[in-house]
Amino acid sequence: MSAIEIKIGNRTEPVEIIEIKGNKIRISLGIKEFCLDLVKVEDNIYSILLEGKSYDIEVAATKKKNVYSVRYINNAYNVEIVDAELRYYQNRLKSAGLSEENIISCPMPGKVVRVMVNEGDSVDTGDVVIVVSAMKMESEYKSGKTGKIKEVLVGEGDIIDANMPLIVLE
Amino acid sequence: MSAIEIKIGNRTEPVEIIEIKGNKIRISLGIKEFCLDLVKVEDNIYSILLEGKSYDIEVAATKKKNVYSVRYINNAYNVEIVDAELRYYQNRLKSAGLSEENIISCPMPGKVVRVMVNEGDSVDTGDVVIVVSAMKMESEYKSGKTGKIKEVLVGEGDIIDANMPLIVLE
Amino acid sequence: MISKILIANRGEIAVRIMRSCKEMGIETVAVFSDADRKSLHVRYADEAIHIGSSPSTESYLVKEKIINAANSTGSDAIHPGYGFLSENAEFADLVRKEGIIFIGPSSDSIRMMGDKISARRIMTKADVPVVPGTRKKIDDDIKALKVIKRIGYPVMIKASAGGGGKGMRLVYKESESLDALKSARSEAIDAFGDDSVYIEKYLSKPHHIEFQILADRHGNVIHLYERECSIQRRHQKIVEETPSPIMTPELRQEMGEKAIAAARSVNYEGAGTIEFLVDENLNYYFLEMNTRLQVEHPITERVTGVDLVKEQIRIASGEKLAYEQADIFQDGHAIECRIYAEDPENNFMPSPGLIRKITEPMGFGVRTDGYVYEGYEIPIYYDPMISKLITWGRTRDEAIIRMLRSLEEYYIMGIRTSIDFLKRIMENPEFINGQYDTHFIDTHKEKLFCPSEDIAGTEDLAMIVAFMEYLEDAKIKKNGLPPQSFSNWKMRNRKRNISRQ
Amino acid sequence: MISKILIANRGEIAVRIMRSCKEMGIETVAVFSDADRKSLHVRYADEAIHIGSSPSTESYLVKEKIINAANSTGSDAIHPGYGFLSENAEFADLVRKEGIIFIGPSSDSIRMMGDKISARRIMTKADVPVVPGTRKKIDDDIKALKVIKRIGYPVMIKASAGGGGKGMRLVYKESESLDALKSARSEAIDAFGDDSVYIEKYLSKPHHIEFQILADRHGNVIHLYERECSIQRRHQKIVEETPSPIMTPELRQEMGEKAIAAARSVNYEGAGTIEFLVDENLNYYFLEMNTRLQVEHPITERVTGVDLVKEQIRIASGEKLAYEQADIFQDGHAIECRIYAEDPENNFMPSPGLIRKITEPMGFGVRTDGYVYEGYEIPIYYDPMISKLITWGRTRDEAIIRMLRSLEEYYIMGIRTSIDFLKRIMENPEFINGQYDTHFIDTHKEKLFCPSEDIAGTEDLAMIVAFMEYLEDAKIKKNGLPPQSFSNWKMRNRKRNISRQ
Repeated sequence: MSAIEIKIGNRTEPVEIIEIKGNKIRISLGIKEFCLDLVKVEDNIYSILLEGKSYDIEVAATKKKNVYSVRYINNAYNVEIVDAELRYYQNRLKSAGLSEENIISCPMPGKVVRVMVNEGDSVDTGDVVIVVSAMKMESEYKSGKTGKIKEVLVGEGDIIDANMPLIVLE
Repeated sequence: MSAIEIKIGNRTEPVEIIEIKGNKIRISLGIKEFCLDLVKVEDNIYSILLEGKSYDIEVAATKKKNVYSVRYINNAYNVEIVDAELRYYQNRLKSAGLSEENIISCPMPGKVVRVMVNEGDSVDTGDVVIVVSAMKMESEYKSGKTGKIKEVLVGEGDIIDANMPLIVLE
Repeated sequence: MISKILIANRGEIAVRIMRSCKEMGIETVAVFSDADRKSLHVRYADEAIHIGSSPSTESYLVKEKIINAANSTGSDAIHPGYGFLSENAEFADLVRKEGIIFIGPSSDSIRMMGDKISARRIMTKADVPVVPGTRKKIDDDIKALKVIKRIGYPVMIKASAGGGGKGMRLVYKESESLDALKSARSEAIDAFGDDSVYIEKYLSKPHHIEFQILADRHGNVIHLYERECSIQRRHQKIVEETPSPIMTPELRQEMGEKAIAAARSVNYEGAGTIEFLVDENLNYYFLEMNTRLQVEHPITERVTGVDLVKEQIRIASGEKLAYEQADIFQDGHAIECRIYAEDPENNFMPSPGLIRKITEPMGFGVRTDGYVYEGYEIPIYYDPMISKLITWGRTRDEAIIRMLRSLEEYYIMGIRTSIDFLKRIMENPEFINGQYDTHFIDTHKEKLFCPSEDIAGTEDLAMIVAFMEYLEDAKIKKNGLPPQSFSNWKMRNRKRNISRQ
Repeated sequence: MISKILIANRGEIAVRIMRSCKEMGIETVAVFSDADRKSLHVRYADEAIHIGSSPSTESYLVKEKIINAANSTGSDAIHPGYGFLSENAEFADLVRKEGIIFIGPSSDSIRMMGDKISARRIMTKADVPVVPGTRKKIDDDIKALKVIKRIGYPVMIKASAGGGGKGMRLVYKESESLDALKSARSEAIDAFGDDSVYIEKYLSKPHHIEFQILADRHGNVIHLYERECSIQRRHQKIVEETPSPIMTPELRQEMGEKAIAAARSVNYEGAGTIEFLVDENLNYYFLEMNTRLQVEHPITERVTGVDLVKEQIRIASGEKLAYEQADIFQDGHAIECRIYAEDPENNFMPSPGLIRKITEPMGFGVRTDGYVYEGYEIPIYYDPMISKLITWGRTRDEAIIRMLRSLEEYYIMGIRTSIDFLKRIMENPEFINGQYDTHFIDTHKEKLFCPSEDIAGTEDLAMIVAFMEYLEDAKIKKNGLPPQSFSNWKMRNRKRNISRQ
């Protein structure tokens, strides 16, 4: 049974709650231990008092499993919670050839203007595969690797959600 | 199987949805029929277009079963939805002697300052039975009928919620 | 220069002070009671210190706890806001004894102005008119009756140590005098442990008009014009405006000068307010001085452009005033409405509770200073004021109509508020004409307390909306099982579809 | 007087116009596309009419649909806002042919100012300086090269029918001239079906400074001073301020007079803006006239106190201007920041989507004009601007620091916004010193596009908060079954309790 880990960029830390008493929380993160007064004041906003300092921190789930977007004033983070389920899920995706680098998606909602490839086409790293427009601006999305197009999931004129898989590479 | 009725004050009207197509709703209320473009725009806020006019209407559940508080600009209403379940519930309360006029409560949260009666005391209509304070102001609550105190549910110094039963008459 | 300020207050005013601190690059420390862990002032501050349980007598009013919090956080100044310890001379002394800057006047100024009889004496000396009456405490009833006769009816008998309407009696004719005197005394001794009273001319249609002043410790005193605060409920202001609709340029200049004289007479330092009563004939009388920031200070900020909290901090740092009297103009007209969590139709009963939704008004000429947010539960322990709405217009008419528009945009769900009541004030013809005195609410109570007329058809829509919400609730509760009327509709529709085929 | 206005626009500007209508007692009609049923302008209006599917070419840009909506609702006037049909002369004509008031200038004025070459000609005649260059369309390449030589390098070749940067070429030396000319022409014919170009002196460090004017149909024209709009990304303004930090009283008066002359020369009526380019030596040149309300109009409103939308409506009603030039002063300093739904670090890619949470800044000197609310989903079809934040200060420094404070209070969750980017502009030393031109964003891109430094320790707290949210999500999803780490904690605690007993 592996513990839960928290990941920001390349930093990964095991986390464990040591004690909870009302708002007061003792928690270990890597080798550090924190004693916090932590309370959820609004949906998506936590107020933390740590050694007297007051922090108002926003957090929201993203469309990616176990990934939270966290912001404090000017600092924004994507935080991933790595638990047993996520490890299993990521392994499964990998073994199905569906690891993230094989999927081309767009971080914003929009409308598909042009699909530049067909299933079976070969593409090189940097080839533009799809053009999406939103708010009167077009953006091009490129292949992150050299390979073959396995599946094209959208057509021209389709309205797409943010982070929706659009094109799958082999 | 009795139909659902809507009640504001002394007015009661049967209601029935005739048709729903997306936002467009045909609904009958008493002898009238309405054709509305209705959409929930926020938690607790509906936007209605009726014959071109735009209405932004707030609604919130209250602590009373099936009673909603509705507001449109300067007009506020308490609307009760009378369905089979509510009828059954009200009948049961009545047969248990717990109809509303037997319960003394306070519409706001606060702190009990003084309880003026004990169980078994006789009270007349208008007798002050309990004093509650909130925000540095004290309010007196009176008996709405002549009768005997059946139960005192709170004590001095207690923090109470809005509309919580405080004293029950026989 | 001050680098860290502890704000010895909560809610709206604490947040408002912190905003100015932030703009000056000064760190802020909040204090909070048990009930206030989630209050916006705790969230907004750089630091926050817990100082006790919820009743203010165990937290915000405990001088030592606040001073300890200031010391433990290395704060070099304390801003008391309004209310709580803001006019407590002993607190000011204690703070300064610790080597901490008290952002406010000297304790001597607070004391001199805090006692009504001493304040009257000082004002008379400074040639500031006071309401005709005695200056000294009167113990002898016969003497009192003589004084009453000399002043002329109607008169007001007031407890020397008084406040909040206790130990006050209004007397219209001689036959009532002695009884009134005795009952005022007995109430006063019960309430304040002191039965001395003083007697004043009673003004039948008074205006409450006050002048904002700023004074530095280098002898410079300026005023920032008047605020008309005659719209009051239970002796509490609810609407204020500047300029006053009854003011003339001559009177403004004269009263401004008297306000400066009043401040000088107690060697005042900081921001303060001289309150006057003004009668129908524009005679004005000193009422009292508030030796602190006022709730209604934003209307002065709006027409003069001066950030009063910043000035308080600069003055407390020992700086000279950056403005001379000639630099200060009144530009346009500003009105403030105080939004209370209360039920005006129900004798202004407080209405604390959970804020389900709040939408604040926006646009040109609109300012809101509040502290509640969606999901916040207003505690039962403190003042019911949740925000202040300030509008500005080039003219008074524009400020009023903008206020009305803003009040209509203001949505607060979950509690009762004074918003609708304030709308009715803004729509009142005598308010619109600027013809009102401190009796306004009483005089117009029939119109002000009766709910507005139904907008045609809204009752039907209210029924429908409640029904739709009920259907949605039912869907959620019953895990998708539609309630009766809904299934009727489905069945009917199905039948139609069948017959159409 | 106008009693009902249809607003032929959406979002922020539609709501802003309705606010003024409401204050004037004028009824409002919104129009909306499929994507905009939930948009605030539909909710805020008295009436709302559906006019087509989501793309603006099928709704907001279809003249007939808008005119039909006005007729069917009995609207006596149409306000076009900015963008969409606001500068479409044909639309103005069609509206007026229907007997409906078009709130804007005559179609002739729109046409004269809409064509750049005709505008230059008219300005020259009116003695308003234009950027040195040709006035006529040039077809002959040899002639063009002569003109270029005469003006002197660098020069800009521009398509006569152009816009949006298409058909534009900057030329620094003679050897590049002919190629640039040919490619500008070919781009122009592709984009606009017209290959004629004109040639202008290129200003290397230009300021974009514009003057707001108001003109009635009785021959009265006033200006409401300048706006400095040099902070631009992709030729779009993102920060504007007034007064301009480079302006002198003499230049202001001179340019104001030229702006009035420009408006007079096309018999202008309504609110309009004369845009100038100003070089390092304070030479100024007419750039173009916007014959409509500008996005950045609120900063002018704040320093002059004039509600520009109300004036537009009064002028369109045939009223005389209520102000003379001498009534208009600049009081203090105002700045506007445009809040876009976009990702500045990612080439300003648009970021439509669901607003999970929004907290708008409040307090003294702060105005927000927006239209999004919690639960609203910004459509993909329209402009990414979601709100405008305007701050005022007695001084420029105060306005800047107040803007910074307000941007820090501004929380928008669910989408990416330009808020952090705008903060970095407000903190940039050259912006603070007022030393910037239209190249500001490019010049400072290293600093502006690099995310702010970590506040010490926040990464740890971010990890913890994400973990707490994860635990809560897990609790909700699994119906109370706590996830692993949580149960570990419980077990550990249980053990401790046991050992303590």
